[in-house]
Amino acid sequence: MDSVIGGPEYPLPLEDYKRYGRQMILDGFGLQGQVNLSRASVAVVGAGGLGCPALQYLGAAGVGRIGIFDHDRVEISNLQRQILHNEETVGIVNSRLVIDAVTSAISASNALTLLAGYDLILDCTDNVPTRYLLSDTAVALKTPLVSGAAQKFDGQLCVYHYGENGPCYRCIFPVPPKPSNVGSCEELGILGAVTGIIGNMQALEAIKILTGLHDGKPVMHIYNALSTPPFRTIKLRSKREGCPACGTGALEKALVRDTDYVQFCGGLRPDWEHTGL
Amino acid sequence: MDSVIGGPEYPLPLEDYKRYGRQMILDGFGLQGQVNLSRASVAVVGAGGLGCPALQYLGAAGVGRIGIFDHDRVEISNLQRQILHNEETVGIVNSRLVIDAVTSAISASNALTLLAGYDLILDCTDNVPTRYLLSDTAVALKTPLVSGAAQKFDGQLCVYHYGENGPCYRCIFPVPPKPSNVGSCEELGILGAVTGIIGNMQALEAIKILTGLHDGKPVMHIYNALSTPPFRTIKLRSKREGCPACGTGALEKALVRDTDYVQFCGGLRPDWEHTGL
Amino acid sequence: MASAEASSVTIKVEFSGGLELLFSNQRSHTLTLPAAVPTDNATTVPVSSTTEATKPADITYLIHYLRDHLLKERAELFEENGTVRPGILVLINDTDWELEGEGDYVVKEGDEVVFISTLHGG
Amino acid sequence: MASAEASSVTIKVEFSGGLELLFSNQRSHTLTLPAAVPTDNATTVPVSSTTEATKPADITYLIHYLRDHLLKERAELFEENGTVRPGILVLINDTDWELEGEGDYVVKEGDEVVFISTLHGG
Ligand SMILES: [Zn+2]
Ligand SMILES: [Zn+2]
Repeated sequence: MDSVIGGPEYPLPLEDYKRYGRQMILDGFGLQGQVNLSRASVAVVGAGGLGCPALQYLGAAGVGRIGIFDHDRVEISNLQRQILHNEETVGIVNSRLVIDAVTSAISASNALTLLAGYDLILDCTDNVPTRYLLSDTAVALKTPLVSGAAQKFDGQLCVYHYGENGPCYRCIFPVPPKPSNVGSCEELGILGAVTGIIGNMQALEAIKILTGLHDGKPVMHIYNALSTPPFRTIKLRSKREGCPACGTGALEKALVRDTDYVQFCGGLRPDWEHTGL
Repeated sequence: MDSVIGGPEYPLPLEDYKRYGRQMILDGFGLQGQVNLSRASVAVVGAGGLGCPALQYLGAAGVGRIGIFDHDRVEISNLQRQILHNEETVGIVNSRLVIDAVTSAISASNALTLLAGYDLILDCTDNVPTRYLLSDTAVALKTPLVSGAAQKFDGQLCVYHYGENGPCYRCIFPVPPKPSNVGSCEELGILGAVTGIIGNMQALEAIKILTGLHDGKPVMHIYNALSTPPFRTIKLRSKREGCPACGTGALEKALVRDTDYVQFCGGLRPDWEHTGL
Repeated sequence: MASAEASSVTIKVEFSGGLELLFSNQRSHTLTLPAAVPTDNATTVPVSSTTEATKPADITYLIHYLRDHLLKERAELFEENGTVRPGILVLINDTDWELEGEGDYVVKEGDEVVFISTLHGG
Repeated sequence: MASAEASSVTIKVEFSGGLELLFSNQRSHTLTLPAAVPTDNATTVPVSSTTEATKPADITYLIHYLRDHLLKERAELFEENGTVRPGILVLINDTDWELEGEGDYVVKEGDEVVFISTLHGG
């Protein structure tokens, strides 16, 4: 850790004023916004189509520490190297950026430990049980959750558990869909640029939250690449009193530890190609 | 050029079915969409905040040939290498992708030559005269122009000169703004993730046009990262009869050759910081 | 025109997130519903001037109507126990239906109702 | 309520692409304009029951009104020769004003008028 960071007289190293000058001069961003980013840590869960662009733009914006979690992609250590050296594509990345690449599978038994200490969690995953697990974990750890999803020509983006009375994922979707009603990108298809747009917007929501620019109102952004207009923003409900994760008397950490998320979501997903949709 | 491409029996090499399978199974995309992309050539003018993400996603989608034009960034040959090897971040790029990196400055005297032969032009530039030059050139070369722009927290995206009676840039903005009314990203600031979102959307519009998925209606998408809703889609006018670029009796190529674009846009831009805004 | 106001209501219905596949692969539909419908949400009997109990057309009726008349296949991917299946979000004029009374919301002329299937891919 | 309908019209005005900086750095404004305004677009005299020539409030009047009453600085960055300066796009209910009659469009209760400065950065 650079000793200059956090010093009251020079809250940022001098070279950062040049590196981040174009965003620091923005209204409402400023030196404080940059200092906030440099001190922030963000966990990006899933390093596929959503996670990669999110990582790039979080790194380029000057976030101090990024955790990359993906047990399917053991090459995330390459990704780490790539982001650190990706100077041409997304600007000069701060050499003080700390990247933790974690290839353990996140589960009910380790989520609270693995994700503790991050200020923010990005859900860039591709399956229902992990989405519930991450939401419950974010609530228990008292961090916002920036959730992105994409399929075919469609994308969805929502910040859960943020702002005054913002809902969690379970508040909106208390009952998971049946595994037979859920398709994967492999089965249903996906256009890469759609994941790029949503992943990028996840990074942007994260930057807004960390710099104090987010208005905290619960909305979901839905996107379809072929519709006119392609984007629609939906006003969401507040959190539910009776929500087992974030409501009154919720179990918090015990909920995470005691839930079998695969079971809760109806067991293992059937082989889609063999069920005929 | 791989001899298999374009063969009537095997329009794509077998490995492409695996590489692009997730987009080829999309409704309306299919084998034909992939073949169209593999035969298409796209010129990306400007390799900064908009151009880089656009390039990545065009390359990853399987566009056959990409021209990168940027005289300010001589390191675009590095970028070329990077895109070709950027397997982890945007999927496996086709080794048959041809990338032309051009570091000559695009001007009225060479635009028609440099940009001839491309099916589509992406305007990822950062100044007014080049935007008029690219629009006039796209009209003269009969290609659509996918125009992106970003500043501060704002972004704009528009496809010009496309579809039945789609307007060109001059149809919408017949008179350029005074140089003193125009700021640059250096002066006004820019959030990197905003250019990422717009550049990504430019790639997506290009892919829609090349695969026949674009509805051809003239709209502009405007974006502000801090507004709710952040996106707004505007219905634009048809092309103007009297437009000097695309109207009845327009000069076409002669217009490009005979225009001093810097002069047309009011001369060189004053030093913004010294004029007090 | 004026006389029709009381007897029917025309709304826009959109499907998103894959649900459009169940509805002729068409995302946007314009529907005209009777203003008064049976309280049991039966969509096949014409609403006549009999003494049957009626209620104003609401979202619950709309869900029944869509299932009975517009759905082309696999009703279980849309409807379950008289409401939408888990994982579908309903929006009334771009607002989460929970803020509008859910199934009890009475549809008004020109309303836009959107059914979105939540996505899970990444 | 009913008597006010004829005498004034309330609209929403938005600024985007940097124009908001000229208007107290506020993107969204709600304005009430007189329904009838002087044909010379003068915005300072109260419209009275005199014999002055009037017209319905239109976009040209709105531009004058914004310049005279809401603009905080540097009018040349917004208005030029009685209309918006080059590089500003005007939208009426999300449609390019050229499709709606440009300055002659008569504003209606609830209209949303957006002024966008075109961006050039990349
Ligand atoms: Zn909750
Ligand atoms: Zn034109």
